[in-house]
Amino acid sequence: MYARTTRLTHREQVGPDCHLLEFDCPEIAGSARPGQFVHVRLTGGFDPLLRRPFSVMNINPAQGSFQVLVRTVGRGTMLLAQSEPGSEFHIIGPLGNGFALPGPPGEVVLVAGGVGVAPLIFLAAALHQPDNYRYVRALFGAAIGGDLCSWLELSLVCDEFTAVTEDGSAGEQGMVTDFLPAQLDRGAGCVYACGPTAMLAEVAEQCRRGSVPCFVSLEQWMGCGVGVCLGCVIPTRAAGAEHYQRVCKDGPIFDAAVIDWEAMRRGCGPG
Amino acid sequence: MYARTTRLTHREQVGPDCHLLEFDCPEIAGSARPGQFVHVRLTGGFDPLLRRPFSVMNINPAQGSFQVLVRTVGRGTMLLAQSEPGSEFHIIGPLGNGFALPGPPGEVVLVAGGVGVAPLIFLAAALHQPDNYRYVRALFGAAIGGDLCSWLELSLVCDEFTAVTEDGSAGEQGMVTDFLPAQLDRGAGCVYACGPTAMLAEVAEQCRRGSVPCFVSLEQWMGCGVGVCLGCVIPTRAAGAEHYQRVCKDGPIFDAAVIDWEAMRRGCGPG
Amino acid sequence: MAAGRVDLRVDLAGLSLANPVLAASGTFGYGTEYADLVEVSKLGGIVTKGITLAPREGNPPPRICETPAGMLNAIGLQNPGVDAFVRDKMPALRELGVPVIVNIAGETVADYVALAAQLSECDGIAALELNLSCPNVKQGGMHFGIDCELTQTVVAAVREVTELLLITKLSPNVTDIAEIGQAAGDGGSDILSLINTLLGMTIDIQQRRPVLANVTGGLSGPAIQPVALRMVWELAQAVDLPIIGMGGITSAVDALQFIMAGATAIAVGTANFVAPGVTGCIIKDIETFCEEQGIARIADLVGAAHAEV
Amino acid sequence: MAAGRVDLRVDLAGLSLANPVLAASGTFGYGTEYADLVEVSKLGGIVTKGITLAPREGNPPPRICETPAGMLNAIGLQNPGVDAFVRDKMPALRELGVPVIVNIAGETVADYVALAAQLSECDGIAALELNLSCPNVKQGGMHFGIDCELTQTVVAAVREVTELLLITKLSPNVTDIAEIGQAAGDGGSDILSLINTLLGMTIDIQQRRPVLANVTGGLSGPAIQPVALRMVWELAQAVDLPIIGMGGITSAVDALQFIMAGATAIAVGTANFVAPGVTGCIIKDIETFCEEQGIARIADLVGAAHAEV
Ligand SMILES: Cc1cc2nc3c(=O)[nH]c(=O)nc-3n(C[C@H](O)[C@H](O)[C@H](O)COP(=O)(O)OP(=O)(O)OC[C@H]3O[C@@H](n4cnc5c(N)ncnc54)[C@H](O)[C@@H]3O)c2cc1C
Ligand SMILES: Cc1cc2nc3c(=O)[nH]c(=O)nc-3n(C[C@H](O)[C@H](O)[C@H](O)COP(=O)(O)OP(=O)(O)OC[C@H]3O[C@@H](n4cnc5c(N)ncnc54)[C@H](O)[C@@H]3O)c2cc1C
Ligand SMILES: Cc1cc2nc3c(=O)[nH]c(=O)nc-3n(C[C@H](O)[C@H](O)[C@H](O)COP(=O)(O)O)c2cc1C
Ligand SMILES: Cc1cc2nc3c(=O)[nH]c(=O)nc-3n(C[C@H](O)[C@H](O)[C@H](O)COP(=O)(O)O)c2cc1C
Ligand code: FES
Ligand code: FES
Repeated sequence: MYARTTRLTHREQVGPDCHLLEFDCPEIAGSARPGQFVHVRLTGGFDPLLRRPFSVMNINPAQGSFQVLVRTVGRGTMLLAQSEPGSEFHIIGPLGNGFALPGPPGEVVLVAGGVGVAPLIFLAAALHQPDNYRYVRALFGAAIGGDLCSWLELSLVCDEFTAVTEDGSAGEQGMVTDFLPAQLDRGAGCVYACGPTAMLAEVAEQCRRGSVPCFVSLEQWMGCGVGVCLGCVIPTRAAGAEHYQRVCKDGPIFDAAVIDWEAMRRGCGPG
Repeated sequence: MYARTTRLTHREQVGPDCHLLEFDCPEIAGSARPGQFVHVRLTGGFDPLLRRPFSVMNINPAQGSFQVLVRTVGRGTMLLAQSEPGSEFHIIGPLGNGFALPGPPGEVVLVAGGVGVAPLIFLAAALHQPDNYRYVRALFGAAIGGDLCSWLELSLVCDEFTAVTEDGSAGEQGMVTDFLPAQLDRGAGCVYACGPTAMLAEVAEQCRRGSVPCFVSLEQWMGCGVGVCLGCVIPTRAAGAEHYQRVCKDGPIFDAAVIDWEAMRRGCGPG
Repeated sequence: MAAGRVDLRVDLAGLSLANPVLAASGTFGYGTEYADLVEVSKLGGIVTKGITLAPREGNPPPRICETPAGMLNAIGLQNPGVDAFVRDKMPALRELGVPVIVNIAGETVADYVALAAQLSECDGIAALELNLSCPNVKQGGMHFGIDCELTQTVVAAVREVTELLLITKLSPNVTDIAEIGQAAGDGGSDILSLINTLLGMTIDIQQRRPVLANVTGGLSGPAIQPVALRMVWELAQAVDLPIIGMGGITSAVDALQFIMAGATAIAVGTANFVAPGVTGCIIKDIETFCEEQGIARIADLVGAAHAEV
Repeated sequence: MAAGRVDLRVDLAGLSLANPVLAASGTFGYGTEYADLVEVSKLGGIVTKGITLAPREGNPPPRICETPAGMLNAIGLQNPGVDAFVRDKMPALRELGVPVIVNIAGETVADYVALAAQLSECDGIAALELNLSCPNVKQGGMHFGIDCELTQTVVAAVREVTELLLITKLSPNVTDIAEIGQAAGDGGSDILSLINTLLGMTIDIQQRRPVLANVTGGLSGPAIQPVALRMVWELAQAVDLPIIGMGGITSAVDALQFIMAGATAIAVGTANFVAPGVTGCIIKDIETFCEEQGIARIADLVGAAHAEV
């Protein structure tokens, strides 16, 4: 875990409300693993006060830089989207557990919704490294084609790639989860998913029925990002004092089987 | 009084911690009088929350623009100093009473301290218009030569100009008020002053002794800027309910004779 | 739903407002000062700066300072006194075309009674707001507003002498806002308004003394929004009277939170200083929200968030 | 004055701190979590997350949300219970090399007594902080902290069973902080700390329900600084006990304000989340301020702003 003042080196709009941002930080670029995130302070002042978490989308250790994919949803992300290259941001990272690598044997299925694609791009890239090699099939869904940000990056590190849009403006028409049964039928060693809670709940349910191990990247509002405030918990099914687990420290990657999806669906956080 | 979203069209560093800023706003440029100020919102957010007041330094009605001279002293002025031309700011103005024009007959003496020069530049320019013409002698003081921001602008609209610095690095050495007695001895119809409170108190005292009318531009923390919050008062000597007067509405220009300088010196506002 | 089809009217114990957005006492002067910048006639109503029997000069300066997302003020109820108010301010207030609520403050029960009696004779006043909560002067009523018995006593005494609608403005500087609100209701208050400012202070570390000449001041602005909202929520659970909610409101999102917490109307204070046109934006954005959500009457949203808990 | 020549030590009823800057309960875990980012050994001391007799899972999520210049939390005292705390957390805490203050909370007087008795047997604890002010659980002690008699009763009961220094942590959600502080003193508290969080809430207008699952939460961060400072100021005028001031401190300017208002030490809470290194900056900047102002001992500044009023 490092805390560094970093420089924004590159900013690129990659969707109607989506930007790809690159930061200089050799320490984070040299140590981040897929599924981990960074915690970014957006101003030197108090508006907004708290840091914001973003998944690492990829690293370039040689160049000492890493990238995040940011969807503009409020004041903090707007400040990021409007920042000029050269601006400085104080960033803490890498944080969180990251995906367990290598996953269980067998082909891997990725299910991405919207900017949830970011950690899966990093994961897919890792799964195409010689040491961890897995055959990777990816499903990537969004409302409209324009929201399939960075689909090219994802498709380049996967063996099979299916885009799905609700309006059919790109790829298949429907919900991304409509296309998961076929993937599971073909056999899958493991499913990794990141996206809106409703999507994750459906992915988890299909995997449970199909007895396929499933790992999801979850979101929750964060105070500290490092495990001390106990603010970012999500409900799990484990008994006793472990009932609530911290997204920032125990996650953000969780075995879908331990999550209390009933409670998640009732709405206990952002997504 | 107008409330407008204006564009910063020009920014120039004119001293170690001083910037000249030009805004596009035909309505303010077309109506501001010397001694009036504008009230600037510095961010769309809450940090800082309140607007900041700045005296109009000059107007260009033909071009629809006006200028202010800003000294960086805290978060708000720093945000201004760092803003790129093209940025937008919501501005209310012109506000306040402004200098009474034409002043009493006779030659006019201006006493400026630091960025207090701004409204006096606007005043001197007005006093060199054919209708209001007065012979103008200006004293301009600062700690060091570099702090005599916009001295050229002032000297161009005065008939006589004396610079004074505490360290003697430019012009005469001493306090600006050391050079006022000689000016008063030469005869003066009226003195106008803007600068730190201690300077103004001394100017007022010398004018009182010399029985020369004196008008000062005062500062106070402001809430509304338009007279409703009653937050920006300063102590005056008038009796009854008028004891406290509002800098934003009854001022910022006051007859020095009505100010309670004893209370001002004890420190009842910004500097 | 077609634009303009939302019914924004609300009813405060019989006082009908065209929309739920008021300008809060002390932040909108006597209704005319903002005329250049605000379409005053579009407001739900305005509450005037606190009036006392005798004219008051207010506290010595400095009277305000800024804090994170807020401001402190210790104006000290500077006002021209009730005679001058009726003579000089009411004529213009009557012309505004919106309900005028007159905020009054006193040191004793007799002060409030005398003010209420005198103002009852004055045309064009929609309601009186009893300020039992000004933290900045001994005479500002806060010693009433932090005590149940005194609250009930002063409200009951005023109730005796006036037919005007009575609003009691509550102080947040209390352990239990609900019991004070109940006491005001027991005294005969028709409506409750809250919150007035939270007591706060700032110190100038160079001078080693408080920034405000009055030492302490009242904290207002966005910083206090969560505290104000919680108090409206608690009060709405405890009383049946209509509530005017305020404290840190800067947007329709804030305003709707107060309405859903149980406020029938809301008032905007400090935000007027930051963005004079903000009340108009709030009204427009509330309407848009209702259209988008298919809500025909804003009144249907009052207290809506209690249903879910 | 030469650098490093400022004496930053302060004395809290016999507990000597190397400097006046503590990490506040609930915002610094059990001392080790920030080890990568903070030089913990340079702190004046740390206060651990509130401990209860039995383990607690805490409240359901969402537990936090952001507000203007502040945040709401309703953690609900999630903690492993005192046995696990002593077994799993104390060993590492003892190694930190700074005074460790253990924050305890309970539902009954007996809970506090049992916690104090058990922790008195444990090595390496510099003081106990009685949390009489957690707003987020019925069992959090706030029903004690808003009542003078209950405050005195619980403090006195704990006093009976322990020789450890006792700090009583006060709730700001009261009408009169001074009388609660006095009651704690009368009960035998050695030190007072304040403020805990202000009760607040936020509503999600889309869902029409409170954002926090617990409905209300505690407001912390810069937004509350002026309120906290005022309470420390009032308390310092009313009691002779040393005070630990906190609430919205993010800089040495804030910290010095609390010290000048009468706090012997200060604690930093929410600011740790925003800038983990902030405590170190505050210590350094306090030292620089003292050097510039020719102040030999920080202790000389305690309460300095009262002299001028
Ligand atoms: C571990 C983790 C990884 C994330 N990775 C990414 C990423 O790679 N790219 C990306 O665009 N976003 C990511 N997010 C979500 C991102 O953190 C939020 O969108 C962001 O914090 C919103 O800040 P804001 O100030 O713009 O919005 P706010 O004004 O704070 O809120 C606007 C909306 O965003 C939602 N929101 C606020 N805080 C969070 C939060 N902490 N998490 C999720 N939603 C929130 C709210 O529900 C609200 O509707 C991640 C979140 C987590 C917890
Ligand atoms: C009528 C009027 C005209 C002014 N004209 C000019 C001008 O032409 N050029 C210029 O540079 N400044 C001018 N000022 C002062 C300017 O408004 C302040 O310097 C500015 O508001 C400070 O904001 P900040 O956020 O940078 O500082 P803050 O962080 O708010 O404060 C930093 C310092 O500035 C002082 N300060 C804060 N608010 C005010 C205030 N309202 N007035 C004066 N001092 C304040 C404080 O004492 C503090 O020491 C004028 C003030 C008034 C009242
Ligand atoms: C400068 C100022 C003056 C005020 N004067 C009064 C007053 O005279 N009477 C009163 O009842 N409230 C007064 N208030 C309190 C406001 O009406 C309101 O209750 C409070 O500011 C909280 O709302 P806000 O956060 O929107 O400002 C004043 C507030 C401010 C900021
Ligand atoms: C997430 C969080 C958890 C907290 N937990 C505790 C606690 O367990 N016990 C306690 O006495 N105070 C607790 N507090 C209160 C802080 O110790 C402190 O009193 C308060 O946050 C005000 O300080 P701040 O504004 O610097 O955060 C907690 C605060 C926060 C933000
Ligand atoms: S954000 Fe603080 S524990 Fe996770
Ligand atoms: S700033 Fe509000 S009256 Fe002058």
